[in-house]
Parts: sequence; C-alpha cells; structure tokens
Amino acid sequence: GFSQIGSESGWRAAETTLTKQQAEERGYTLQFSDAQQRQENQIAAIRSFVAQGVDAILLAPVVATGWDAVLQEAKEAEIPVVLLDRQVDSSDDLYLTAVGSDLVHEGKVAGEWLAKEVGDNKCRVVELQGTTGSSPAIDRAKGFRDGIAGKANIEIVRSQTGDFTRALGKTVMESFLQAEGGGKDICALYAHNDDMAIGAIQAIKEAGLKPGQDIKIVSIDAVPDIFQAMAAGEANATVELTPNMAGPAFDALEKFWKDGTVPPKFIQTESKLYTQADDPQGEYERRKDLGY
Amino acid sequence: MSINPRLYPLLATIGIFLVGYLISYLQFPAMLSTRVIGNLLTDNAYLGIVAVGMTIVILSGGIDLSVGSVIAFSGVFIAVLLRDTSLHPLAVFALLLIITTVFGAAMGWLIHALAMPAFIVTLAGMFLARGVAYMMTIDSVAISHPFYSMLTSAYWLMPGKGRLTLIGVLMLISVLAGAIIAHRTRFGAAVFALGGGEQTARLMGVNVGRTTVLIYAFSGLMAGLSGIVFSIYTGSGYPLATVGTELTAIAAVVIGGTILTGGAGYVIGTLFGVLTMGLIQTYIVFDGTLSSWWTKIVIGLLLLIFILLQKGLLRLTAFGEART
Amino acid sequence: MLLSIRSLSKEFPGTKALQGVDFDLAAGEVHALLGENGAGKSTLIKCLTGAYRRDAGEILLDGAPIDPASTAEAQALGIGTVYQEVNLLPNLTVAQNLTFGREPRRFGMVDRKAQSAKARELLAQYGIDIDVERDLGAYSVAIRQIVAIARAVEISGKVLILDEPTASLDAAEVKMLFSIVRKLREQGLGIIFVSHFLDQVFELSDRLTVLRNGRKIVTERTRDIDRLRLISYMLGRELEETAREQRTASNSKDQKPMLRFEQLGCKGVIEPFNLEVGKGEVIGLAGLLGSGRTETAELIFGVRSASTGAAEDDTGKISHGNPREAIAAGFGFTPEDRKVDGIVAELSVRENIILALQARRGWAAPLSRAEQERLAEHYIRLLDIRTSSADKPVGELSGGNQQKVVLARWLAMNPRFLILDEPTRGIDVGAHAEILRLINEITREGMAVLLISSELDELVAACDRVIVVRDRRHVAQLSGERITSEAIVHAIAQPGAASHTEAA
Amino acid sequence: MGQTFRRITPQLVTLALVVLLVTVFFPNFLAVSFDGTRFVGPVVDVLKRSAPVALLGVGMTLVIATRGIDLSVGTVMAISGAVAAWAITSGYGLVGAVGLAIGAGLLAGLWNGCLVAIVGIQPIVATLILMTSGRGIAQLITEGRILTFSDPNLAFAGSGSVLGVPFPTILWIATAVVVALLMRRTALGMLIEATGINRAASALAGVNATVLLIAVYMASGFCASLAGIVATADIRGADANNAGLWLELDAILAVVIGGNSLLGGRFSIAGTMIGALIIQTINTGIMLSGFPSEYNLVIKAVLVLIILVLQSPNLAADWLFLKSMLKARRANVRSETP
Ligand SMILES: Nc1ncnc2c1ncn2[C@@H]1O[C@H](COP(=O)(O)OP(=O)(O)OP(=O)(O)O)[C@@H](O)[C@H]1O
Ligand SMILES: Nc1ncnc2c1ncn2[C@@H]1O[C@H](COP(=O)(O)OP(=O)(O)OP(=O)(O)O)[C@@H](O)[C@H]1O
Ligand SMILES: [Mg+2]
Ligand SMILES: [Mg+2]
Repeated sequence: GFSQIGSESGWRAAETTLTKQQAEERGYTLQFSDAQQRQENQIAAIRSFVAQGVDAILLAPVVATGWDAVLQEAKEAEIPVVLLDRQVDSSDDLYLTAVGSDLVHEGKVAGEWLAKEVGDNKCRVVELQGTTGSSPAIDRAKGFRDGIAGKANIEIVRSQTGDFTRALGKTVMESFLQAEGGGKDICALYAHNDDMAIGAIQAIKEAGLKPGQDIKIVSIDAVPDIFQAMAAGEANATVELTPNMAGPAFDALEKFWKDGTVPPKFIQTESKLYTQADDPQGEYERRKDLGY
Repeated sequence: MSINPRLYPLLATIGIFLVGYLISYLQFPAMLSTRVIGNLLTDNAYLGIVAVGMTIVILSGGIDLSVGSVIAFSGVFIAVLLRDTSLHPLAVFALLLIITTVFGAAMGWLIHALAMPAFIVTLAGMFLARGVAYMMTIDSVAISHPFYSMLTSAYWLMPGKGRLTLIGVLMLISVLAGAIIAHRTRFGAAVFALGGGEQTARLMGVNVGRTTVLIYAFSGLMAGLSGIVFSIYTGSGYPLATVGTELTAIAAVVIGGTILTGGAGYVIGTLFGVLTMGLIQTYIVFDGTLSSWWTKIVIGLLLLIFILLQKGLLRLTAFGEART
Repeated sequence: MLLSIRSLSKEFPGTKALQGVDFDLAAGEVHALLGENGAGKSTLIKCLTGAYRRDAGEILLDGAPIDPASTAEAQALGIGTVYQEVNLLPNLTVAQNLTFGREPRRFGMVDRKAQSAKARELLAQYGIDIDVERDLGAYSVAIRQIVAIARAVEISGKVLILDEPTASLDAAEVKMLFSIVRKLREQGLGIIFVSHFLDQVFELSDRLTVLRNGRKIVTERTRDIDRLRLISYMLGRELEETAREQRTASNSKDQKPMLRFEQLGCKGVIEPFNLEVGKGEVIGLAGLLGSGRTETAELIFGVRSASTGAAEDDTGKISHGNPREAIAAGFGFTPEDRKVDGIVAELSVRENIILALQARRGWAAPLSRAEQERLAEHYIRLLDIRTSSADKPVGELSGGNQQKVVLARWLAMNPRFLILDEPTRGIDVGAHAEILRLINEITREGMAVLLISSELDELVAACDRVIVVRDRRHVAQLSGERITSEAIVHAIAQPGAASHTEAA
Repeated sequence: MGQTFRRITPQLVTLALVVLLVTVFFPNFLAVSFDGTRFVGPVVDVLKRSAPVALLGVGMTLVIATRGIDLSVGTVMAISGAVAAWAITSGYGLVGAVGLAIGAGLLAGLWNGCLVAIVGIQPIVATLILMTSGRGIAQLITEGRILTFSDPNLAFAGSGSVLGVPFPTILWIATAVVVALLMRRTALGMLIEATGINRAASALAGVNATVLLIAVYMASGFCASLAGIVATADIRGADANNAGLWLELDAILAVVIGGNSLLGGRFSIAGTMIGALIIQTINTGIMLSGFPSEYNLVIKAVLVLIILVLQSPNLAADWLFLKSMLKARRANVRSETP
C-alpha cells in the first residue's frame, strides 16, 4: 500500500511515477491511494490497507503530527510502515524507517551557497515561501536563515507565500519588484521550490531585468525546467530533492524481510547542490522523462 | 401502501447506500468485515458531526462554508492551549465550544442583521477562522496529553476485530441529537419553516432573527465538536487541515436527501450521505489502481451517479403516486 | 371597544398606503373592511399584526396600547390572522402547520401523536378528513385556505382577521366558514373580514368600513347601507352597470370554428375532451374546486403534456406541446396563482407587461425603450393599474393590480385564443366590471376567450357557452339562453343532468 | 448610463477607500511610469492581475442572475489551460490552441447547463461535480506535471501588451463591455433576470428558460476558458494542479461585492468588475505591504467583512432613515422658530 499526499506538483507526480516503476521492477503489486492533500484521507487509506492486510505501507505524510493512533494500528497488525520524504512527530518505534531528505538542511545548503556567492557584498534577498503552514515551507525558511546566519551583509527584505505554484511565484515576484524600486534593490531571490522560481524568472524578465545576473536565483527541488533555466543562464542554483524515495524504501524493506535487519530510523537522501557549473543541459535531458 | 411520500428521499438514500455496499462487497469480500464498518464510522466521525450542523443550516435554507476552517481552528486552538498552558483538555474543550458557538452565532447575527446571503458571510467566516488558526501557529502541533491518549484508545472491540471507537459513537450520538432537534422540537419546526420561506415563516410567528442566530450557533457548536473529534482522531492541530470539508459536508447532506434550498430533509439521511461518501473513499482505496487524477474523476462520477439514481428513484415514485 | 386604531399611517417609498386611518372593532361583531385594490386593506392588517411597522398612530386592545413588533407578539395577544396570500408552509405537514408555534409537547419534545390528533380534531370542525401527516403542499388551494383559517381561528383569543379568505373556496366551504365565524362571534370575538364579494359582506358582517386611497371613507352598520351606495363609497363614483347587461349574442354560431381540440386528455389528470372554439367566442369553464378546470387550461397551453389528442385550425394541425409552441399558435394564458406562475416580482410593471411580447420576438430583437414605455402607459391607463410609476417592481403592487398586469401582458400579445384562469380572483368590484367589459370588447375584435371562474354570475354575464367540469371530465355544455346560475349549479351537482343538457 | 453609474456608486466608493487604505501602507501604490514599451506600477499590476477573477466574474454574474451558481469555473480554467498548452505543444498552432481551449470551456458549460436545466440538479451540486472531477481531467491532460510551452504568440495572451497596456487587462475589459452591451442592447439581460426571479412564470410567458439557462452556463464556461488561457499564457505552462484553485470563491465574492444578489434577478456586470478590482487591490495591497504571509487571510477576511457591512442593504435603509429623520427634525425646527 502506498498512501500518497496528492498530485499538487510535478515533483510529487514524479515521485508517484518512480514509486510505481520501482514496485513494478521488483514485482510488487502496489495499492495506490491519493489523499487529495488531506490527512484524514490518508488515515482512512492506511486503515483500509490494514483492513485489506497489505504486506507493507509506504506513507508520504501530508503533515508531521497526528499519526500515532493509525501507526499504532498498523503496528498491531504487524505491517511495517516506511515514511517517504516527510517526517512525522510520532515515536520512532511506530514505523520501520523514514526515507527522505532533511528539509532544513536543504534550506541551509541554499543559504550557504548564497553566502559564498555574494561574499561580503551587501545583498537584499527576497523570499518566495511555500504554502503557509506546510512543513517544507517552515523548514526551508529556517534552514536558509541558518545558512546565512552571521552574514550581516545579507538581509531578507521581503517574504511572502507563493503557495509553491508557478503562477503565484510570478505574481508575488511582480509585487516584490514593484515594492523594491522596480527590482533594482533586489540582489537575490530564494524560492522554496523551483516552480515558484520559474514563475519569478518570467516576472523578472518582463520587468526588463536579467534573472541570474541582476538578481541571483536559488531554489530547491531540481526539477527539469529549472535546469533549462540554468542552462539559459537565468537561474543560478538549485538543491536536489530526489523523487526516488521508493528505491531506498524498498531496499530497506527487502533487507528487513530477508533477515530482519532493522534499518536506521532515518535514511537521508542526498541534498545535492547544482549550479550552472554542473552541466544543466545534461541534467535536463536526463530528467525530463521521469514524469515531472 | 401507506408509506408517507415525505419519506421517499430518505428511503432512496438508504437504499442506494445498501446497494452500493452490496456491489462493493461482491467485488471485495473483505468490505464486509466489522473492521471496515468500524473504520467507516471512525474515519467519518468528524464529517458526520459537522454534517449534522450543516443539515440544520441547509434545512433552514442557508449554508455554512466556514465549518472546514473552524475544524482546523479548533485543532490548532486545542493543541496550542494544551502545549502552552496547563489547562485540562476538558476545560479547553469547553472553552473551544463556547468560542465556536459564539463565532457561529455572530455569523448568524450578521446574516440576519445585514440581510446578507449566508454564502458570503460564512465565506468571510471561512477566511477568518483559518486566518486566525495561522496566526496562532503555522506549524502543526502534536498533542501529547495522557487524557488524549486515553480518548484515542477508547474503543470497543467488536467481534471480528472491528473497533467501535469513542468518536464513532460520538458521531452517532450527534446524529441522534440532531435528529431530535430537527424533528422533535419547536426550534426544529422553526428551522423547517425558515427553509419553506422566510416571509411566510415570519407571518406564522417565527422569530426569524433568534432562529437564524441559533441555527448558525448550532452549526458552530457542531463544527467545534467536530474539531475536537478531529483532534482526537489525528492527535494534533494543523492550520491547513480539512480544507474543503465544507463542500464534502454539503455533498453528504445533499446525498442524504436534504434539499439544498431548504425546508425538506432528514438528519438521519445525512448519516447515510456521510457513510456513502465514506464508502466511495473506501472503495477507491480497496481498488488501489487509480491514479491521482482518475481518483478525482471517479469520485465526481460516483457522486453524479448517486444523485441521478436518487432523482430517478424519486421520479419513479412520484409517477407511481400520480397514477394511483 | 375591543380594538381601536387611531390615525394610523404607513408609507412605502412612493406610496402613502395609509393616511390617518381610524378603525374600531367591538367584541362580538363581524366588521367588514372594504375598498378597491390597493386601497390599503392588507396594509392596515399587516400593521395591526406587526408584520409591518407603522409610521404613526396607535393601536389599543381592550383599551391598552399595544405595539406588536412581530406577528408572534400579535399571536400571543390573541390576534389570529389569515393573510391574503396563503401564508402557510407547503413543506411542513398539515398537522405541523396547524399547530405551529404551539405544538403539544412531552418531555420537552414535540408529541407527534398528540399533534396529529389535535390537527384532525381541528379540521373535523370544517368537515374535512385528510391525512394530516402529509405535506400541506400536496393539497389543493382550497384545503390550504381552510387549514389557514383553522389555524387562525385556533390562535385568536380575541380578534380574528380574515383577509379575503373565501377567494378560493366554493359555496359549500364558504357556508361552513360562515357558520364557524358566527359561532366565534357569539363567543365574543371581534372579527375583521376583508372581501370583494359584496354578497358575502352583506350576509355576514354587522358593520363595515370603507377605505379609499389609504384613507378611511366611512364606517356604517351594514344593514343601513345599500349595495350601490357602498360601491360608490369604494370607487368614489357610480359604477356603470354596463357589464351586467347580457352579452351581445355571439356572431360565431354558423361559422366554422377557429380552433378544434379533439380527444385532448392526459392519463390521471383529465379525461379526453373535445373543444371547439369559435372566433370571438367566450367559453366558460364551470366546476367545483379540483374538478379539473385548471388542468384543462394547462393541457391546452402545453404546460402539461397531453397523452392523447390533437389540435387544429383551418390551416391544419397545430402543435402546442409547450407554452412556447402554444404562444406561437396564438394562445395566451393567465394562470390562477399569479404570485407563483404569473408575476416576475422584482421586474418593473413595464417589463412584466412586455415580457411575453419580448419572448416571442426573441432576445435579439429588443423592443425599444420608447415602445416599451408606450405599451406600459397604454395598459396602465386601459386597465386602470394603480401604480406610482411604470418602473415600480410589480411585487410592490396590491394583489388586484398584479392580476391586471398579468392580464396586460397577454393583451399586449393580441392572441387569438386567450385562456383566463380565475382572472377576477381578488379583484375589486370596479375592476371586476372593468375586466368583464374588456372581455366583451376584445372578443368583439375576434379574440376567443376561455374563462375559468368560480363565480357563476361572472360566467353567466360573460359567456356564450359554458362547459361544466366534474371529477376531471367535461360533463355538460350550456349555451345561449340556457346559461343561468341555476342550470350551472344543477349540472355541477347532478350526474344525470349531463345528458339532459347535452341533448338540448 | 447615468443609472448604471448610480447603481455602482457604493462599489466605486468602496474601491476608492480600499485604494486609499493600501496607499497608506504603501505610498507608491498610485505611481505609474512608462518604461518605453509599457506602463508599469502597482495599479497596472492590479488591472492586469484582476483579469482571471474579472473574467470569471462576468460569467458568474450571469449564472447568479439566474439564481444559480457555478463552482466549477476554477476547474474549467485548469482544463482550458491544459488544453491550450497541450494543443500548442502538439502543433495545433495558436488558433487551434485557443479554439480548442474555448471549446473545452463551452463543453464544460454545456455539461453544467444540462445538469441544471434539463436533469434538474441544484446548481451548487451540479457544478460541484465538475469542480472535483474536472481537475482530474485537467491533470489527465498534463499528466500531473506543468506542461510548459514556448510559443510566444500564446504567451502574448498572458504577458503581452498593446499600446503599453497589458493584454489581459484589455481582454477582461473588452469581454465585460461586450457582454454588458450584449445584455443591455438586446433583451437577453431582461430575459435572464426574469428567469432568475421566477422561472415558472417566465416559462409560461414563453421565455425559453431551458435554453437560456444552458446558454448562461456556457457563457460562464467561455469566460472561464478565457481566464484559463490567460493564466496558462502568463506562466507559459499549464499547471493543472493549481490553476484557478479556489478562484470560484473570489469570483462569487466579486459578484456580491459588486452589489449583485445571490438570489438572482437584477444584475450589473459593471458592479462585478469593480468588485473584482476591489478584491485584487486587497490582494496586491497585502503583498506590497509586507506583512507576514500568515496574516493574509485574516486581513482579507476582515476587509471583506467591513465591505459587506458597509454595503448591506439593511444599513443602506438605516442611512436613508437617519437622513430623512434629520431632515424632518430640521424642518420641525424651522417651522417652530418663527
Ligand atoms: N411592500 C410594499 N412596498 C411598496 N408598496 C407597497 C407594499 N405593499 C403594498 N404597497 C402599496 O400600498 C398600497 C396598498 O396596498 P394593499 O396591499 O394594502 O392593498 P389592498 O387594499 O389590500 O388591495 P387588494 O384588494 O388588491 O388586496 C398599494 O398601492 C401598494 O402598491
Ligand atoms: N400544488 C399541487 N400539488 C399537488 N396537487 C395539486 C396541487 N394543486 C392542486 N392539486 C390537485 O389538483 C387537483 C386540481 O386542483 P385545482 O384546484 O387546480 O382544480 P381546478 O378545477 O382548476 O379548480 P380551481 O381552478 O377552482 O382551483 C386537485 O385535486 C388538487 O388536489
Ligand atoms: Mg390586499
Ligand atoms: Mg384552478
């Protein structure tokens, strides 16, 4: 059983595709359930999985809290649960392991990149946040601030939610540009995901500025389209969040079934930083068919 | 036959639910376990409770779009208060129910005093409740209180390992209470009267203002109660929770045979509407092959089929009635 | 005095509905309140029961000033009211409607059994035995009217107000109602009775008060006043009795009929019937409530689809399967329930009048504003529609004037066959005569009319031919000299009479 | 003309107040400059960004006038956007893409209209069905990702400008004007109002209510498809997951703030357009003012509530009452003084 959050972004669609691919390659039947962004649906789905008696449950939790009861039920039914890409607050004996990246770390990588990039120059940063209240938005904001901590020359002057969407990314960026002297006062943009960054790039171009030069752009996820932008010199850096969470998850499950090896509680995927130096065109070609 | 035609929509709803269940059972025999039935009640407890309030509102010819946000607010309120103060959960519950009831009453008052449509006033209420939830915390907050663990694990193990949980029972009690209020009190009669026509209701002696305030206060109360149940269900408070629940609740009420323009319907019907929605969800999970988008399409189509079946059934009975 | 009203005034935007009206009601009397359409009768009543807030004046009940802010308060004071437009809830059961607000309770909950028992008991006084657990909406207008009366009577401890209670009742029911009203009078209630049926006023009332244009004209003892003087009080002028004269014999006798309906019928609604309509002819439909007159009209106009039968004129078959086809075929129809099926309340008088015309022309060919205004002015003058302006929303007119607007809508279409379902219900004597005169006039120009009416006098005065409907069948036909009230009553009542008259 | 103006005066006053409020928090709000090719400034942004809500509002006004409601417009935006992006990437060309997208919108409207007018399902439920399942259809087309395209002609619909004015602005104003003229210069407006106020009576008067209802939902679908094309063109990609999400609520809000009754009947498209501008001014104002995002909803809710209270018909009656009372008192005083 695989309880997916929904399909709110291309990244998640890619994760779903890859999970299905992995299951197919390894010969498992995958019970897929889409929760339409709602925890209650996920809880209901897990309960149904338990009622159906599946062998293992993959869960991409929509929110960190509130899983104790249902994970307890799964545990009582002796079904191992693996968390994908997001964490939960529950005690860690309720699930087998969690595969994911560290959201705070991602933000920090982005922040550190910017700190290095601008050196000691003064830099006014605008931030496009994710959906208010979602854990990536909270953690990526925090990580970025950790990354630039101690650099008094870098200042976050405006931050507003872009809801992780391209359209709002563009809209909000337009108002940032208006508010900051037509964009002349902005030195860099930090977007919580690539989609918003791509929207913002269009806004910057339409305002007559050069994204990537006049305004440096760093974002997170590493979806194909951002590599295209990087190849065109319009974006500067992105931090990868791999959608292939299922691979390590199945590895862990297989080991567990074979000889009862209990995997570590957190299997961290790499948060690799890509810049224009990393052959963006090549990365684009590699990724574009992954179902993003 | 001496079945009162008033009952036809209700019977149609129940009939359709049973047929739906039968079909699911034939396809997935595992559907007929006490486990699935227990889950159906537990998973939909919060929806059932809020739908009871929504039924009363819709019976009166109104609508309450704020309930989803109020549930989210409730969860956040409880979680934050339990985290930051040493109040006992029961005290927090009481405080919360007072707040949500007053919130509902205030919306009812605005609707009446400003002669504004309920749709818009409660839409503003929807923004407001979620906005306040954001302001309390943007993070999801876990609730860890021994009393809560007790509530979560309060269930009765039915034969066949199904669990009849406290919140499931609470929903059934709410439905019962709602049914009594709607069908067995003078207030209920006033609600139906409003649904039949405000002008006429006024001429018949209904205190329209007071009734409107009470209706939305009741809906607020049920939304608060639903928030409590939801926080027990998930053990946390999260400002982004239950987005769009108001629409699910409305759909459940309508499937339950209540007429959206008000004045006709049964609270018991709403229970079956909720269970039908739950059934659709369960069916899709059991099926387990639908992609994200097909899930959405299929939910919509099943909704349509239920409504069409209901309409067809009613038309048939009305036809039979005309011929006798 | 049981109830005194002192210089009551009420103003609506653009209309002074009541100006300094005084009114007294003694215990144990039936006091008729009379006046033209729009005179302010309903407004006076609504001010009295708290449905409207008055602008000035005072109301004394048993000598003490009262100021009901809502109808609930008035009810608590013992004032029971039947409003002009039926004011019950079709979505509640008969029993719930009857006991609304005073439901019998046990342990704080409504006691359904006692409720139904009480409802049955109340209706029994009116000789009605129906399933009180059904929705009120399932019953006919007459039943609803009686339920409203029964409810008001039950509430009224001191004052009972009846605003045109008999508009949709037939003779037997009216008789029943009157006997109940007399009984209440003996018990010492004060009763206010509004009606446009002067016969009923003379039969029932002890005193009467006439309003005109929102002012009180006179209060007198009924037995001291005669009919003509009463009418001149109401209208402010003498009524020319032209309409009373027998209709000039129809000229269509020997001609080929303009329209022929053959075996038109619908299962369970009405038995198939034949109908021939001559140019310029007025055909009456008589029958008891629920006999199937409206259904006949609806079938012809395509509101209901017929299961059998066809229609033709001299050019051949015509289709009239829905109102639009019927209109295209030159039919017109004013429905009996003007509030539900007739007026478009928030649109202006002007727009209501041109609605059908515009619908026929299609959306792309709008009537010019000037043309609209000309039409509106024309019919407002022709039918004497009382409105402060042609742009007033029609819902703010008095009931009778709304009826005239609907009539104007169809006259503007100049159809060849106009169906009028109870066109004079709730219309005052002056307008009543006016409408009958109008029917006479339009038919002279060749329009044929199907007139449905519960008022036999009206049928007698206006029709060339009367068809009697009973139990959803057309059972008899009277024409020419044979049209008398007695003959119609006879045909309605007597199964045997049918063959007799048809043979004649 | 004068009448229309009087009708929307309260909305204009509200708009002025909201603009004033935003200017207090962001003094440069009214500054407009010309950068050589186009006008720039927050006001221009507002005029451009109100395009989706204003376009949806045009159709929504008509639907609401018939006593209906269309919850599916946001979803129809997503479908049309997806269709347009898919068509342009599959080489159907600009005309094909726009045509297909509009066709999709009309089809969606036809579906809604049939459910409402022929099957007789209540509008809110009928359109709820398309609202939930339609997004699935849109995702089916884009397969859940953002379907990007690079055709500059289609992109023009989102970010191009004519004589310095953003194209979306021109599009929504033109649509509103054309539809408003169509309604008032022909009899359509009155027939729609009549149907909304009393469908039974209108049908008896020969109004083809069924066709009119279907047409109105199709008009709504048409407007939604225009909005969808603009939204897609704007970001040069179809985002089936998020395009138009919850915009139906904003559109309904615009209709009501525009002074139209949700109970159908009399309607004013000009009012709705001002309503859309008010909403967008609030949205842009929130973004410009620099408050943290978590306050967005509360600010919006409070402002909307205040606007509703100010525009409430009851309050208007109270105003008139107060005014006439003052006048009466003054008259009394005058008559007593000599
Ligand atoms: N709600 C209202 N708004 C504006 N004007 C009104 C309203 N109700 C009544 N009027 C006006 O007040 C006047 C009196 O109306 P009212 O209904 O009292 O007449 P009525 O005597 O009952 O007539 P009828 O015999 O036709 O019932 C009419 O001119 C009518 O147009
Ligand atoms: N709204 C309604 N719903 C169901 N049945 C109705 C309704 N109105 C009338 N009926 C039924 O239809 C039948 C015909 O009623 P109706 O009063 O229309 O007859 P009619 O001959 O046209 O009499 P009249 O024109 O005097 O009212 C009655 O038996 C009544 O019970
Ligand atoms: Mg009257
Ligand atoms: Mg009739």
